[in-house]
Amino acid sequence: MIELKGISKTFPSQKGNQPVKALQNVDLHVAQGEIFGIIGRSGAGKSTLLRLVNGLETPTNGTVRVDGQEISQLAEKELRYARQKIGMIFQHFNLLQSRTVWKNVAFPLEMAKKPKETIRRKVDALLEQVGLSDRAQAYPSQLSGGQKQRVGIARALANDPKVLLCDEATSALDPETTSSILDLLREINRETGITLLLITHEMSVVQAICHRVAVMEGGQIVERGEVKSVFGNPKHSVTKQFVQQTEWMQSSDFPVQSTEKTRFHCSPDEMQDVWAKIGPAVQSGRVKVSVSERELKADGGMTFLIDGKREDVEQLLDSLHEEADLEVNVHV
Amino acid sequence: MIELKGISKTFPSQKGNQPVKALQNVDLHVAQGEIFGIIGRSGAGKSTLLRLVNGLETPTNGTVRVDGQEISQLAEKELRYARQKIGMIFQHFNLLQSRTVWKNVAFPLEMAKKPKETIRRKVDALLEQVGLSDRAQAYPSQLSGGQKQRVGIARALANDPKVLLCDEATSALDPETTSSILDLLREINRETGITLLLITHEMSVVQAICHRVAVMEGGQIVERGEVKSVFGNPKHSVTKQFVQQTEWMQSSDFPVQSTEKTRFHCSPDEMQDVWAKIGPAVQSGRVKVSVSERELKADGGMTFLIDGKREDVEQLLDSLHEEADLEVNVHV
Amino acid sequence: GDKDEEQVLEVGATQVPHAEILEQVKPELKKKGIQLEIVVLQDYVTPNKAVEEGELDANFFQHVPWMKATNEERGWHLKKVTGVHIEPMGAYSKKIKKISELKKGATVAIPNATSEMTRVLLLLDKEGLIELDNRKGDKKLKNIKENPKNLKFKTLESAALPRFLGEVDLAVINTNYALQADLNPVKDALFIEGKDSPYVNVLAVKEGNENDKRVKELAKALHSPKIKKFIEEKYKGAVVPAF
Amino acid sequence: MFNEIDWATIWQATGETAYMVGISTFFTALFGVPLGILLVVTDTGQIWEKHWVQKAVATVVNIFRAVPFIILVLFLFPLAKFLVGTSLGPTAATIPLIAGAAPFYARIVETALREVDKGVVEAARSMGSTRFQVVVNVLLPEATSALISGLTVTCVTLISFSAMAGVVGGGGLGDAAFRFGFQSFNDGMLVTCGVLLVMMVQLVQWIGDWFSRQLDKR
Amino acid sequence: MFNEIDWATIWQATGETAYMVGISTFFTALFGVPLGILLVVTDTGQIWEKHWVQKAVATVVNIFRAVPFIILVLFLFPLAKFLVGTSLGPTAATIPLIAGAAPFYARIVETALREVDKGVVEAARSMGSTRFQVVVNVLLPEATSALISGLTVTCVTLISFSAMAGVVGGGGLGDAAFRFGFQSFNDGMLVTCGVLLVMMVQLVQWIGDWFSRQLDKR
Ligand SMILES: Nc1ncnc2c1ncn2[C@@H]1O[C@H](COP(=O)(O)OP(=O)(O)OP(=O)(O)O)[C@@H](O)[C@H]1O
Ligand SMILES: Nc1ncnc2c1ncn2[C@@H]1O[C@H](COP(=O)(O)OP(=O)(O)OP(=O)(O)O)[C@@H](O)[C@H]1O
Ligand SMILES: [Mg+2]
Ligand SMILES: [Mg+2]
Repeated sequence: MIELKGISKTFPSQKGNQPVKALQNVDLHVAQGEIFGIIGRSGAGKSTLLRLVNGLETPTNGTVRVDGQEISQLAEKELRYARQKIGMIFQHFNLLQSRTVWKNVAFPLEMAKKPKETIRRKVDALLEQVGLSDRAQAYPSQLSGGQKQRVGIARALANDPKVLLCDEATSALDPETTSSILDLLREINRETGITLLLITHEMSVVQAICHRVAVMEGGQIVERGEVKSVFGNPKHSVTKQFVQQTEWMQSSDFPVQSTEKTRFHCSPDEMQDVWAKIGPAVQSGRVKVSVSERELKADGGMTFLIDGKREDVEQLLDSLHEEADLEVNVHV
Repeated sequence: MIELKGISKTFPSQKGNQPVKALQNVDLHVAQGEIFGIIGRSGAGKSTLLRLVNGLETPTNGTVRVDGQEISQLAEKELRYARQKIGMIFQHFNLLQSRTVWKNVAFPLEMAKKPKETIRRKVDALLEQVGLSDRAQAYPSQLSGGQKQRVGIARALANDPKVLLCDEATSALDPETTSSILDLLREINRETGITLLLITHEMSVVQAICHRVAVMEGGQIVERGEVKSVFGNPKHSVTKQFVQQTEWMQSSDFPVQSTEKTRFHCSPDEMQDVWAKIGPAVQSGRVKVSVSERELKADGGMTFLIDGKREDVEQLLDSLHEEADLEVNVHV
Repeated sequence: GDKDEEQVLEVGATQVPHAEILEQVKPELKKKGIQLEIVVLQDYVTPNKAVEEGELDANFFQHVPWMKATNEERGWHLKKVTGVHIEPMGAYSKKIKKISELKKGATVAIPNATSEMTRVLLLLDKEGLIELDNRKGDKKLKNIKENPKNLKFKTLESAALPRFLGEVDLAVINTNYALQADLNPVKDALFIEGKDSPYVNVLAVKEGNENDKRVKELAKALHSPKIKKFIEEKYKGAVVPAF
Repeated sequence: MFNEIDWATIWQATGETAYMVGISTFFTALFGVPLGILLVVTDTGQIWEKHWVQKAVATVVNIFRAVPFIILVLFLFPLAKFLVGTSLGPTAATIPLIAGAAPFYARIVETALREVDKGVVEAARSMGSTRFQVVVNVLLPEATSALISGLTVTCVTLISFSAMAGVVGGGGLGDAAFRFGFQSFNDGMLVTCGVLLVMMVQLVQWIGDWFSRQLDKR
Repeated sequence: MFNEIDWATIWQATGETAYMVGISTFFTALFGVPLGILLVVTDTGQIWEKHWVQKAVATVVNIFRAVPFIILVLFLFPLAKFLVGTSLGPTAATIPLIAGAAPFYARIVETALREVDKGVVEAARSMGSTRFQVVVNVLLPEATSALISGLTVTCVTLISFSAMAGVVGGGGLGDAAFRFGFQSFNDGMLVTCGVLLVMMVQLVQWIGDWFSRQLDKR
């Protein structure tokens, strides 16, 4: 869906400044329906890379293809149609100050000349989804930072894009809103097969939603691959530092590719029995068990999550239930 | 140091909008030298609360005191001096577009009429600390999002403030830069006894740096206290959701108030023996044990962290060492 | 013409004294079934252009030399119907009482309108203050051959001349402006154009319209004793009837 | 002195000024806005980079602004005849007034549009808006507040410009102040016309400020 | 026809225009900027809310903008005498030019300053800047680009305004074009003066645009 080949981008020098080599010989391929994450330090060139995809920047060298079309070669009109299919969430929101929240979200639909009724329905639904229905008539200057970002998200989704570019779409949001937005994106991805290219510095976001991830440093992609393999076995020093600093985090609300999920708690005196069951199950590789709260509870016990195929999970749960005094609370 | 009493803030209604009750009867006391975190959903009133502290907003009701002075009662001149001692990092950076990075950081020093040489030294040092020495002569429009935020941070610190207000100071930053900024803030806090009031939605930041935390919802503080007690035992539903969604995260790089810290790994067959030791130790309350990686390793085993007074930790470690086949890797 | 049907006659004029004089003949023409519309204009080109192009039926603001020059330069076809009055130009001063008191290097203010330049220079030449290279054709400041008193000339907007009288040693001022500034041309002028001046203000029309009945009525009305009396009483010698 | 005030003349002059300024403000906006838009969008790095259009428009605008008003009046005489059927009177006076004020307002529009946040224009472009849509739905609405206060400045300038409408018999308060007040040494007329002019300016300013404030959403 | 061009007159007129416009642009900026600042900072919700100052300044500005230029000239001649020692000639003409243009530029300054991001002003206030520092170190630098392009507009307006300097014998190109060109039916003079005026405007515009672009850091 997105294909960057041999991309370089240099910002020319300006009075008192060296020219900035923001990107150097970057190749990137994102498949249709994929959720692709880009991480990297501040100034690594992430935003610049993203902006090339919808032609907001033109590469100094190399070609950018989206959906088979070479973006930099498109005529004005084709570029416009191409762009209507590429949504973008900006790092700095870029909302129209003169329009209300509602009208901001309606903007791309109006531009695409959608019928009034369609616009009304779509906008109302989107505002509902991002939790801003009650602020629909407010102007951007009256919104908090996170509210602005949510408007930007709703706006980017309005036109049912095939590709969505997200520049730190959730970095101004609290965890709860973040998780609801990620749920929304994942759902749209599943339902419509939208391709997502997202920049973030929150490992948890990558972890929660991305299929693949690329790590950027100094204008280059220094590491890339499946999220688990990159984070599980970081090679480049930048990735290592990232992984080390942001602990591997996996909560019940961010299922990766799990099919079923179950949570149970056991106290220390049950622990020995439980361990006898889950130790071998984990070693067999059929289920994954993780700890849902990191700190041991005051009773010395722990809450675990089981993740895996339905039958495997059920089998383990059944074997745990055999222990008479084991409390198992199942949340699907 | 900071004392809010019975604060309410209502933004008057505007055409087509209801009036917004951004804050309702909020009390807050932050002690000198304390690092105080505020968390809450988007639109909860966090930014508004922060802006009251340096008088950018005036409360509809209630009093704001900083360093014993009632901010809303101060004469122009006193307010100015008071403000020079209150640094602020803005959610939207608010950099001067017409000044270079260097001149932006120099701004508060120039305003306070510091000698040229002092300014030069101070600014160079700060840019070094936030890692922007090489972009010193760039203009804000030529910076990436994270770079802008770092300029804002350097600027807020330039005047050696006694109180620092941070509105999502690290939310646009990658984990590595975040951690270096947090280190910097912690260091300054330790060295100069600066009081920090910071808004964030990253639990890891609160965890890493804050002494106390307040949780806001709908313009009110719904929960507050020591970070550990609030997060360890969340009472309000918002806090619970936050804690649940952002799992309790504690890495070796973010020591909270621990005195000693030790990490050890045990395989499933050692687990029963280990549990027999740590279960009672946790119940006794003398040490805290937490899990350093959430997911069980392929061998079905786990890595644990022990936290507590040196003698208690050592005692537990000794008892664990008694088991011949137990590998204990100690990182202090 | 039909007595019942009112005929409109549009005449362009400058405010003082032309429009004021025209105002006096309105009732007279009304009786003849002619409604006189006075269009007050402020510069010296527009009224002629408007008459040439048929926007106006006639105008009343200029003297014959100006009309001739305009016709020559633009190829227009304005024609004098009749002369009405002369506005003699005079020299005034607040610093001296007699022209002989004028010092060497004195400043003399004169109107900046090119239409008045020749007239002013001829007047100064006649009074012996300067000598022109010859006395025919249009004159500009550079046509001054001799300037024995080494006079310095300042060109100002005609209407502004009286206001700046105190600033200069001598000012040559159109009588209408002098009058408005409470100067008495008869008493206060150090010298003034004689009645022999060619600068009679005329009622003018486009060639071929001079026999228009309405214009003829207007010309007749302007030459009435009533108007003569009006001019003499109102302008007290500053504007002199030329009929 | 004040008893010499000719109220009939004054009211007529007030009407003439209101008429001329009203009409010419309307047309000034009508021509000035597109010209200003052209000046911006055709410039380097803007959404419709076309150097020759930029140069052409800039030159025309500069020519009209360079020519003194009085010459403009006399040159546009035939145009007035053609457009409004007469070359004399208040209606004809609006032609040079518009010709003088539209290029001026175009420059103000240009400045206002250049102030619009580039990020917002980028966002609109990235959503596949046409250039026309960017102008109509982004540039103009985002700059409305500045456009209105610029129009206020222009309208006030037109009020004082219209004093020169006397050249073509347009009349108006400024002309009346000059002719019946100043030239005729009638201070009563002068002061009355002056006060009315100031009141008119004040009124325009109030209305302009009010709209500008209403439309400023920042 | 073109051989009748009186070059000596033209060069003198060019010099007079340059002189008058140069001086009056300088002083227009000198008075216009503080007035514009006052108009902004004393307004509701601004850093030095003082309603009576706002009203007073706004009224003075409006009065000067309401009075037609020609009347301004004649009213200000005592002032010219007092300030520059003469009430005639180009130097004297600068006084009414400044009086006419400064309030006009003040309004443009006002518009430009109101466009400055409120967040940045807030940031400066929160760092304990004095109001004066906010004006000098934030408002003006952040608005420089708009201030310069506004000054360009004003300067061009002054060029065409200066045509009326003939009232007090100021002369200049506009006056020459009218008197020696238009009134004297000398098309050569008219066109030459016209071309020089347009060139002057173009020059001012180029310089202004160049500075404005240099100073725009967004
Ligand atoms: N100037 C204003 N006018 C009207 N409403 C406002 C204004 N400023 C803020 N609000 C409203 O007040 C409420 C609190 O805003 P605030 O900026 O304090 O939220 P916040 O907790 O900082 O959120 P975020 O995490 O998204 O930044 C929001 O509902 C917001 O829309
Ligand atoms: N218009 C510009 N002119 C000059 N340099 C620029 C410009 N835009 C970006 N840069 C520089 O290019 C580099 C890459 O910028 P980019 O915005 O892509 O970084 P980023 O990875 O998105 O960082 P962040 O996480 O902080 O947003 C930075 O060093 C930045 O300063
Ligand atoms: Mg970025
Ligand atoms: Mg906020």
